Amino acid sequence: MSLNVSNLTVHHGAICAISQVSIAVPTGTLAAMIGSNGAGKTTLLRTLSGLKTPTNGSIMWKGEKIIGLKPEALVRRGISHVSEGKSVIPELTVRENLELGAIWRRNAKESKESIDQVASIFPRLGERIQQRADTLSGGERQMLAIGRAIMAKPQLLLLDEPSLGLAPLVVEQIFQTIRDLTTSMNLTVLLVEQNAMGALKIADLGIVLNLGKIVAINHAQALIDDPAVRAAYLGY
Amino acid sequence: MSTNIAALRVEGVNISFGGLRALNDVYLEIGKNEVVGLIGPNGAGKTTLFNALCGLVTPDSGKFFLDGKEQDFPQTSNLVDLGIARTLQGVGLFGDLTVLENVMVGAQHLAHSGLISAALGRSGKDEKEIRTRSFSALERVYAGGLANRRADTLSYPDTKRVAIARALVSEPKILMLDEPAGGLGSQDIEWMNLLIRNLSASMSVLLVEHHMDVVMSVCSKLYVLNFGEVIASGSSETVRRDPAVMAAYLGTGA
Amino acid sequence: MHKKQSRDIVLFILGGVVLYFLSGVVDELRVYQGATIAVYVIAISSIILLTGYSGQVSLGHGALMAVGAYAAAVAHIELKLPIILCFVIAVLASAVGGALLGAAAARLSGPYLAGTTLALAIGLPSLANQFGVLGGEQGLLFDVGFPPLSLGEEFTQYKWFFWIAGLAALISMWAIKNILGSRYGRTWRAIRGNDVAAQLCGINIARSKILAFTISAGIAGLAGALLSMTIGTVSPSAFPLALSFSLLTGAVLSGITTLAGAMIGAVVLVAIPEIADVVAHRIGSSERVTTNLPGFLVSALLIVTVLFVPNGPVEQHRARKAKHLASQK
Amino acid sequence: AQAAEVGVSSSEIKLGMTLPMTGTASLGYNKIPGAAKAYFDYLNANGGINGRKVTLVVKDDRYVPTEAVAKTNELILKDKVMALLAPLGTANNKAVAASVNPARRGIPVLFVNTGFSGFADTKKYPTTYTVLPSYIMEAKIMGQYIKDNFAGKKIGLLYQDDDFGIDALAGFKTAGVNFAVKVPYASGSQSAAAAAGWITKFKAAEADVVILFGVSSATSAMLGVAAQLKYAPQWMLGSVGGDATTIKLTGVPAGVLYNAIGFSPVPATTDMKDEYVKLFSDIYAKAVPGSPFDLNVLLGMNTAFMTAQALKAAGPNPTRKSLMAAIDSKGATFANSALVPAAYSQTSHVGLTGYWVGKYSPTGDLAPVGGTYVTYTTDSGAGAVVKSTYVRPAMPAKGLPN
Amino acid sequence: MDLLNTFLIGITAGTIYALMAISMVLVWRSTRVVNFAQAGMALLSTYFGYEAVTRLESFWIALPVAMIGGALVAALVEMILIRLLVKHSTSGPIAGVAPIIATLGLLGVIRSISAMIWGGQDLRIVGPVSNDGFTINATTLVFSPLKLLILVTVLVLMLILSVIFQKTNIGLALRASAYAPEIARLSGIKVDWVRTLGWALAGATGAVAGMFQTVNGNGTLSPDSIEFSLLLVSGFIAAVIGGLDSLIGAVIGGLVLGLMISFVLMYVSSGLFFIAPFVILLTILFIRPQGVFGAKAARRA
Ligand SMILES: Nc1ncnc2c1ncn2[C@@H]1O[C@H](COP(=O)(O)OP(=O)(O)OP(=O)(O)O)[C@@H](O)[C@H]1O
Ligand SMILES: Nc1ncnc2c1ncn2[C@@H]1O[C@H](COP(=O)(O)OP(=O)(O)OP(=O)(O)O)[C@@H](O)[C@H]1O
Ligand SMILES: [Mg+2]
Ligand SMILES: [Mg+2]
Repeated sequence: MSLNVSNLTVHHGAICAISQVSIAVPTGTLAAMIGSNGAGKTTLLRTLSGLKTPTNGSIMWKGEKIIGLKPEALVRRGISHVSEGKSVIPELTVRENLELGAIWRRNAKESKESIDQVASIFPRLGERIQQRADTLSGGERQMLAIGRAIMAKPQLLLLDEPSLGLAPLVVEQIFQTIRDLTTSMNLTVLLVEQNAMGALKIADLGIVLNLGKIVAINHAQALIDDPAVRAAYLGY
Repeated sequence: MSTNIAALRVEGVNISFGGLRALNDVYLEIGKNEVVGLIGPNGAGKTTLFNALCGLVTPDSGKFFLDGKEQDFPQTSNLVDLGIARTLQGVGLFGDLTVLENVMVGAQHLAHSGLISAALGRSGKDEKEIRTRSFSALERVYAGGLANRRADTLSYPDTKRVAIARALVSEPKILMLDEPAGGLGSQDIEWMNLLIRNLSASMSVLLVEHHMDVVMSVCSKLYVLNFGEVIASGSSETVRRDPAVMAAYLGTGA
Repeated sequence: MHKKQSRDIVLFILGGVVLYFLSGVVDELRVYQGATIAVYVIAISSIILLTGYSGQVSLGHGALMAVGAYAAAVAHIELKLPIILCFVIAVLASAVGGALLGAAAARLSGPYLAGTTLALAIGLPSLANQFGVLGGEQGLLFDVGFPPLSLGEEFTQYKWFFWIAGLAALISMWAIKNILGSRYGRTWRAIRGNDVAAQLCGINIARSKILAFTISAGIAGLAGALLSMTIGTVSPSAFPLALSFSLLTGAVLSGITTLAGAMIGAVVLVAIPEIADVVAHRIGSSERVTTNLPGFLVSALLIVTVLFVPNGPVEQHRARKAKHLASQK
Repeated sequence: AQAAEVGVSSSEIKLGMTLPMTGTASLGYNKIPGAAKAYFDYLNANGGINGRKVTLVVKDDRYVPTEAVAKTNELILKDKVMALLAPLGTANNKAVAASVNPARRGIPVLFVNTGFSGFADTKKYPTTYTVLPSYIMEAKIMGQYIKDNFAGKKIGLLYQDDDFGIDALAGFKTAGVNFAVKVPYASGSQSAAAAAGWITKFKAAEADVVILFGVSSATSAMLGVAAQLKYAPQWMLGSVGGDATTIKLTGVPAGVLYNAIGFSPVPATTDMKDEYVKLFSDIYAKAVPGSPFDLNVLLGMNTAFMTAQALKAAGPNPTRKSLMAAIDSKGATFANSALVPAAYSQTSHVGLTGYWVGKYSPTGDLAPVGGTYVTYTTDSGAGAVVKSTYVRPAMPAKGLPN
Repeated sequence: MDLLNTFLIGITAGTIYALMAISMVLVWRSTRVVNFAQAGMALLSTYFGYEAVTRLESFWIALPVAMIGGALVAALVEMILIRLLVKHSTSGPIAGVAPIIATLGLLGVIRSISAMIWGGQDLRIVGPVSNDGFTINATTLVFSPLKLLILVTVLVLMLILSVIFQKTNIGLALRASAYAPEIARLSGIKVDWVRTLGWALAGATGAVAGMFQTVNGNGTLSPDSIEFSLLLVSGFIAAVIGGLDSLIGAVIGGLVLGLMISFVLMYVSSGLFFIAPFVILLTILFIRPQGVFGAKAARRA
């Protein structure tokens, strides 16, 4: 078991955002997590990447307890988090934003190769490489954020609504890329999505979160077929 | 027939940033009480066109018609007087104001009393009027109950409602929405659909959106931008089947 | 709405009555300090309006106070205007100065604005040396005259200062409160929150910011004229950089967004040096330590305040109460 | 019993002083309170004034007028001092006079520490007494010296562009000095870089004699940089910025001062043959060990000494009125270390009225040329500069008021 | 000759301002704080240098001592004061004012502590080489071996800092940590450490400025010295002119300020010392509100 969350409870002040959540995601698995606004998805990801300290519970990654470790330490353990809402640094250029992803590896050559890789996934970024990120369109920024995570060569990829603001074609493309990366690099992915259908379609595992609690966890396809899930989250 | 005159029309809009051609000879027309969709790949220039219509970017060239009359592209601070309102691609609420205050800022232009009477505490009547209007704008998006919350404590879908209420309070003739459904769950998206359709009874709506469900269900007409050019326009159904559009934007899944 | 207005008026009148009786019972030194406090209250309010509401930082309010003070003195000496008109002129002159500065400031952000206003604070007072009418380094006398005889023999000069400054403080606080509560205050807060969104709401950002600067400068000018009334002269050295800094300090101590706190900031500004002196003499071991301890204590207090009560005691209390209520629910 | 005066009790006479103890302007001047206290302690140890101890309350005004006013108010209203002693600075004194208005309260302001001529106006400042010769007097005497010794030479002037400088310009004008170059500087700008600029100007004008009529830090900056640039005109130093000890402490090599011309109303601080200098430096060395005895100290102690005599002369139960009356009637004859006469009278509150001219020695100390003090005296008006015939009365026994 | 000397005066004053501006830029880059205590920290470091000079009698040992001392002081300040500050007042109008107040307070604290320890009087530091002007054809220039040394040192420091910033990732890490600490953290940057490093570098640079300003003046040092007050104001104004974000900008800003002041004092009036910077700053910001090398947000919506 590669990522193993058990009995996790997280508070924002007095508000309990995550309560008693347990999830296991095996290595090489793409898990999609869906749930309505405010369900606690972002909070969960932020806890996994070390940005937020939980009140209770444990998180194991590759057999190691990681609660209490700082985000920068977790990056070195292969955890990469694309946070919600175009997490780019507007004042830096596209190239600098990308280099940031690989900065902890301190390897200029690898970093260059990774940039080429990102540019081949998102040609638009390649064209804008010298521009300041604040000139980018909404969707381009989202691409850049994902690109930065790819630069880090992660083993566990935490994606918070990567499809937000992207054109349908690109969404399709990104989902496909995520799927391919998972398989080819034996990644473990936790994908949070409002585009529930798209996410579940490519995922191995589906998780439904509501009001901070897990209400369903199953094979993705099984969730797609579940009439209750369909009605509540897939819109038909 | 007067109804044939477009509420808003632009022609030959060109915008470039340095060497980058962001918009190239773009045209667009919105009829009265029509919901028009503006779609296209990321970075196609949709927001840029919005910005030009709002005075946030000055076009290099182009013509602008309001109610059939040609005029200069608007200045941002004049928009309200021209009857144009817009939401931002991010949400852009004033975080440390209450929800009601947020909307009241949108109704600023209704106030006529000056600084002196404000200093003397005599702007009460104006304030009352603004408050009433703002409240009813909030009711219109079913957010009346949120009035006294600080904006930065709202849930994401609620912020979207408030942003729309803030645009509505100036009673625009043309409402421009930049990705109103982005980041919303399926239930809120349905709600948004409904709202937009209702709004079109009293105003024209120009919509940028990547959610094709929303676009298809509310828009009667679509413009498709790609690399700053209009590559297709027409009724939603025709555009949707346009192979160029499918290749550039929709992909196979939609 | 109107009920609230009249409640305000009653409150302010009540405040005036309290001050009136206070001035009768405390000793002369306290009356004098009271006048200084009233002056600071006005000056701090002008910073709260500018920084707390419109989000613009000024390190040069001392210079704007100087503009008001000089205007009042020149009006008094050259034009021989009655004193109340001199104060009006102080407000107008510094407001004009503020408008000019504001026009430059509207284009500047954060540290650039801080830099410009800092340079202003250093540069402007020494400008007075270049003009004869301003009396050079020795400045001008600004004498508001003795209290009217009808107030009685016992009525001291300081009490007179206190009355004038206190009344000015009450009136200006009331006016500022009204402005901040009106659409103007709302507009400034909106711009501070998100300028693009504010613009889309039909707000002319530059004009709004300049207006804030103008009003703030006008109030600062009034404070400047009152300050020079209490010291009797207007000279460049009465408006040093340190004054601008202490006003900002006072505003932070008050809570940069809480007008009601202005009183706290002003009292602390006046009281702290005295307290620090006492403390220094109590614990100071050598001459070297006692002379430098007050400076140390005042500076340290500043740091402690921004670290632990950054939003001021009033706001802090309000937040704590709100939290308390929330947890009870 | 009769009503006692404020600040005077059966055992104590309380005086108050504000001056810059910290901040940029404090350098040198912050030694004055220590010096005055040292003398008062000596006095108190020797019986005080008719059995009353003289105490001095000192407040730091950081050279800011508003602070000076606030602190003076505290002295008067809270500490309830009998008189104010030696407040420093023109702007501060003016602010205090205008706002606190000691005159209206009848509070004496003894021996203000500024040479600004305006304080001699007894109508405006009826309770204020000056002690230092005015800047106008100094400039006039300098002007006379230039006429006598440097006729036909090109003269340059460095001055502070405020009251201090305005007084100086007025004096030089009366004396009829024409300058080849005048360089003003803004107070607070006297850095090394600025001094290099001043020198460039003096050089360009080919000045033979350069008068430094500024504060100590300006003199220091100027002389320090001049040494580096091998610029050596005939220097002439005003008394305000001419204290050798202070200048040398700021790192100016003593040699640069050599042969510069200087002016002072009191004896040279190194002149141990002088009975006052000897006594004062002994008292000071005991009270504040390790602190060099310089002009500020000497002037501070001299002021305290004069104050003691005024208090003594004010009768067995001194009051504010009797104190001032004593100075008015006997002030001109008060023994003190100055080598020039004081002009106190029923109509004038002007203190010392002149200077002796000296040259700085190779070790950088101001000393009279040829070992004897040649003194000049004049007024702040159009009066001529004359060689003074004043003979200093002998020091009272043990330096205590008699 | 006057022209040349005026130019030389401006250049030497300007290089030290530039050094001070660089240290303000480093702090700004790492924490988005304008550090009004920078000159105070430089003063304290110079006192350390003074202690070293009096004990070891070598400027060349004292300089690194001052630099290390300055770096340590700055690092401590960042770790204790700035970290708390950033935590407590991140949003609202106070966020713009809190750093100003805190660093002003720090300046006061440093000054009074220095005065308590070392007293108010002048202390002397002797420079490593002569500050006597070069003499050419019997005229002495306002340029000396010491000034040459200062010029060279500033250039070398500039170069070293630029190399650090260009060739290593420190520059990128600094800026990322300042602009978006959370994203930097998620990229594996030890943000706290990087910010501390930024301050330490600034502290060391400021120490050099302080040492040089002292020996280039009369070689004396006191808590209230005019030279340090000038360093405070001019360093900040130079940094603002340059654009606060750019090292090159800081250098240009320092030189422009030094030269302009020098020329105004020489050819307009020497009394304009405090008005000149104000006019220079206003003029430059009027043309470029974000400073000469500062970048402006390119798009707003
Ligand atoms: N910083 C915070 N302070 C207080 N409450 C918070 C904070 N962040 C989140 N919350 C609350 O925690 C709950 C979970 O929020 P979270 O952002 O994790 O939801 P989400 O599932 O990611 O929602 P969305 O789909 O809108 O992104 C919500 O009720 C939210 O209001
Ligand atoms: N100020 C600018 N400088 C340089 N390039 C710019 C600037 N503003 C926009 N661009 C570029 O212009 C193109 C159009 O941007 P725009 O924001 O209009 O796209 P969009 O259609 O709204 O995309 P999205 O759907 O991703 O929001 C983008 O490629 C962007 O990088
Ligand atoms: Mg979320
Ligand atoms: Mg867009």
